[in-house]
Amino acid sequence: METFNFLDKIIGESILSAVLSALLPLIFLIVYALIAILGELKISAWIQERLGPMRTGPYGILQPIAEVVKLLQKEDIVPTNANRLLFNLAPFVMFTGAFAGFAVIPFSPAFAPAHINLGLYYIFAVGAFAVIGIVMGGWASNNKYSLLGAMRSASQMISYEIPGALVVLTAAVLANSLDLQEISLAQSGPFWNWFLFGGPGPWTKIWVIPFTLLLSLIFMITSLAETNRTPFDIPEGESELVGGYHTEYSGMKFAMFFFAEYANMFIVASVLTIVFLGGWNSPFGEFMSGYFWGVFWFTSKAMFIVFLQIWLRWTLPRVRVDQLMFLGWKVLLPFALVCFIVLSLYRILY
Amino acid sequence: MTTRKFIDIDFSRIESDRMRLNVGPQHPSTHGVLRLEVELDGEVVTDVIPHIGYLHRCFEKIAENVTYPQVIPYVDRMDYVSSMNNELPYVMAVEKLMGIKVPDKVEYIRVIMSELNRIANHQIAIATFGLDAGAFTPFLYLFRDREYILWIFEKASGARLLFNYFWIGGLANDVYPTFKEDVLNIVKQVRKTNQEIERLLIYNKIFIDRTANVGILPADVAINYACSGPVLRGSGVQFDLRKNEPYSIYDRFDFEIPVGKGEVGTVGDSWDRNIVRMREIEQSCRIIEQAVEQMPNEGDVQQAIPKKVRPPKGEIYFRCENPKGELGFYIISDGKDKPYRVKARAPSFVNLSVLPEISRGYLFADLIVILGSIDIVLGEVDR
Amino acid sequence: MIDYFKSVWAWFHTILIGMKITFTHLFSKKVTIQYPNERYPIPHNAKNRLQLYPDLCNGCMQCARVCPVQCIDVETIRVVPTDPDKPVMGDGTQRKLWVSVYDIDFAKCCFCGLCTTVCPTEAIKHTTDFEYSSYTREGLIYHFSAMSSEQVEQKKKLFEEWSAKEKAAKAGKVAEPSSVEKGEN
Amino acid sequence: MLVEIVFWTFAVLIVLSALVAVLSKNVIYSVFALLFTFFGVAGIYVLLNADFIAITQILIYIGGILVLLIFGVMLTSNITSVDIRSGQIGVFHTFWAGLISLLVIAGISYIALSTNWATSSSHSEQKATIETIGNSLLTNYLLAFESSSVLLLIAIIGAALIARRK
Repeated sequence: METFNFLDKIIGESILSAVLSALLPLIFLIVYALIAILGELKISAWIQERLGPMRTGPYGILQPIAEVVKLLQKEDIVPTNANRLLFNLAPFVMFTGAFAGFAVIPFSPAFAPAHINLGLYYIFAVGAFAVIGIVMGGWASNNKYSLLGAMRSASQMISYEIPGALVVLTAAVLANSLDLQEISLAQSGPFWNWFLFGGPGPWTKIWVIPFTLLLSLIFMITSLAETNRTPFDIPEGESELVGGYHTEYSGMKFAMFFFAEYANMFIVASVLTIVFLGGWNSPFGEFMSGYFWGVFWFTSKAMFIVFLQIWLRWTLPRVRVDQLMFLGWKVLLPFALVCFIVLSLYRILY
Repeated sequence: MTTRKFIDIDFSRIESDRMRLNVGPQHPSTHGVLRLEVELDGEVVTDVIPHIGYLHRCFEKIAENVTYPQVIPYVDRMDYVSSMNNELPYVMAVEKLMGIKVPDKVEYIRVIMSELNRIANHQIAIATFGLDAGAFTPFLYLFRDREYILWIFEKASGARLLFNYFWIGGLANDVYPTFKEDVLNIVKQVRKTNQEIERLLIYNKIFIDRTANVGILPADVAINYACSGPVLRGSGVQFDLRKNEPYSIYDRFDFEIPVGKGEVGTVGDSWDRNIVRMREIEQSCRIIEQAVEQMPNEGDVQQAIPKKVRPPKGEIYFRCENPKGELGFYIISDGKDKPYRVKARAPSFVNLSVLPEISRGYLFADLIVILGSIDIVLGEVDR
Repeated sequence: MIDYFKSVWAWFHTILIGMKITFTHLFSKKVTIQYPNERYPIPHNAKNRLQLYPDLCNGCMQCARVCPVQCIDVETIRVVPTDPDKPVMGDGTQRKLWVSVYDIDFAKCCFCGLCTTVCPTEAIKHTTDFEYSSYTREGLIYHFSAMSSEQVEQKKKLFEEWSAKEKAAKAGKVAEPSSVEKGEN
Repeated sequence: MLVEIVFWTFAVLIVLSALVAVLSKNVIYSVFALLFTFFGVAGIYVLLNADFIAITQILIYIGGILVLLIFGVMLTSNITSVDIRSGQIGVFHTFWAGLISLLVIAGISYIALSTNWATSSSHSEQKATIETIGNSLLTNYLLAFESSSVLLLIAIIGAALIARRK
């Protein structure tokens, strides 16, 4: 299947198509975030035998809109002793980082906002903005809880980038590329061609399947840690740090942190989708595949991962800082290294 | 006595500022309006100073100015999650002072109600403990069950939380006709949820890692600090007033005293204190089942209620095993219809005093878990 | 080493168990309800807002005395023999006291139910109504007395006249007429 | 045209934020100004078709070094009130500082002007820079690559040793 940007096809390569390419993910992000917020509310409610929001719209489906409207009209409070400039800047840095990740995500063979050949590496790099945003907000709030949360968050995200990077490296070795479109293309065909199941190859590849499964699990865990989701939500651990780095934020700035969190969730979910679940490929080979179906498969796979994240959040307690570090450095890293070596060997052998 | 150092580094060697952090009085996990002044070295707790009194309502002074029956509503408000248990030692103390013998049926209803309330209290304790560790869902499962128990209380006494149900010499009113079936159904439901919570939360590896080997309270320290209830039993001390000093009709039932054995960590850690509560729920279920079986259907619950509560001159200390520990009332009567002095020995208050001792050297996140494992209610701490 | 693998396995395994449990709950019956539209039944003996039936109240003040928080405020006026109304209570007996003021401050009330048990005529009862929040503290003070202010004035006047008369009669009977008349006490 | 606009935007961003970083009296502002400097430099790298370097710039400098700096600054108490300017600046100091700065600038300018830059005539898409880089790192520049990794390894071991020492 050929990859291209359908906007370039329609209106030609121009500033307009570039702007539209940047705008489409933004619209997608907002719609997705609203759906994800509703999902979070409803799934948490159902897991806990509650009904969840039921008032706004039928079965409460308009609740996220109501929440955003509420946040929009709330008073924008800046604590007196906060560093005003950095306090106001932090949510934007955070959101910029989250949104920048969307630039390379291939939603379909016919659309990736920016098709660059280092997509996977790029997503990892812009993740750094989230760290800066959190640290900035945490420090500028002039609140000890925020500071503690920011420090925890920074150490957590930096530590978990390492096993995450190893997983991505392995994926790059498997696909022989860092280009997200090419990684997706490499897994075309039915679902047993996905890297989750060892990637395309003869049936003798069966012995690498445990390693690829393990690898995807490791990436799932690291992605949870990098997006500060339970069980790794210690930066905002409610019972300890009240709200962590966003304790002092309210109104729209809080909403931006919130949106950034959900955007990050989607980014890691889509990386997982692209690297292990075949990206926009249909699980049934040629059946239901194509440029348009690509969007469907991609979003539904990514949303399934988001669902997994939400499901885990409402199941598990929170780990402690030192256990998080233990898990990252002493469990995930060795396992990821073993998988990396085994899969590199596999790559050389076949 | 040594407290475990979190990391093997001599912190005094490194020149660094300690951070003073105010936890509470408004904080998600201080279980009320407790204020903890925490001294942190990085994230390691070096000192904790609990500041109490934000919920002080002068219970003891008020008790001197109201008549004996009027104290009961105030007693309810001490430990507001186990009001039935609070009423029991007070009314039994006054009864003893006056030499009243209550009918059997009253005793059985009192035991059933107390044990149901013990279950409700432990459910809250486990639920909020899980919440402190970050698990939200078990919290709601346990609260759902607690709600069913509260329905029984509401049907029997008319109130959900602050009952004024045990009166001196009897009960406010008899239980409703389907009481026994309801109670047995609840017991069934509680057992079911208990199993689920054990699988979902208690034996979850993350939860074990968070709570085991955290906040270790050795038995001698627990005894020196006069801890009682699950906090004491979690340290492996088999002491339960229901068994060691049977009051009411507890000597008629067959039950065990669960103690902390250090199943997944050290004896006396937070996990042990919690598991003691889990096991106590099971034992309470057993007591309730036996009590329901033995409870007489006939009998007037109000026949022994005195017209005028005017105990003779004298004093009494009476203690009961509350869900949170030993709740004792020391009453001095000068022969009038109002007590001369009522002193409450509140288990939460005593247990809280051990917090600084067992939380030094742990991480800040552990401090929250330790506080949750002690299971305090600020209404009782401050009174 | 074995411990390490065991704990890694335990992490994985117990998390899966938890996920299984929460997943089954995802489809279980929900226990919460849409509150103002649906309600759980409240037992008839529930101790919620108090309600006074003024025609049953004989003004004995026992409820005010037994209340641990002094939230009941009762004032009474004696019914004089010359009263033209010849008041009768709900149970048919002759009324001895007019209940001119019967206020309950629900901001103070602790819902212990003591007032309902001491009431000899069962004039005060708990209702199942628990939704009576108010924007002001004054809004939580309920005035249960059935008498209008004019009525109260009239009864007071009657009582004063009557008591003055009585006093005069008494004074005249016992000794010389006193020089100063006490106004009120 | 578009490329020029982007270039000048990034150039202005770099220079302004670098000035803030140097001249600001508040260390925190200096550190956070570096964020924009690094970001701008990454942008310039993108314009030079050096996409791998650009992303590495973001990953290493923003995600690593800047976070480290922020950590250091944040964990030091009362950092905002510290006056980081040196005390007396006399003629002597100014002279030597100016001389050294001028020499450095002259040296850099000389190197920049005299180097035979390999310029690409068009801004066309250069495919897979990472392949080229990887190949040259493991062939032509293997010794430099390996020795720098050994250096990093030594640094890691040293750091671990210092951290673990009682």
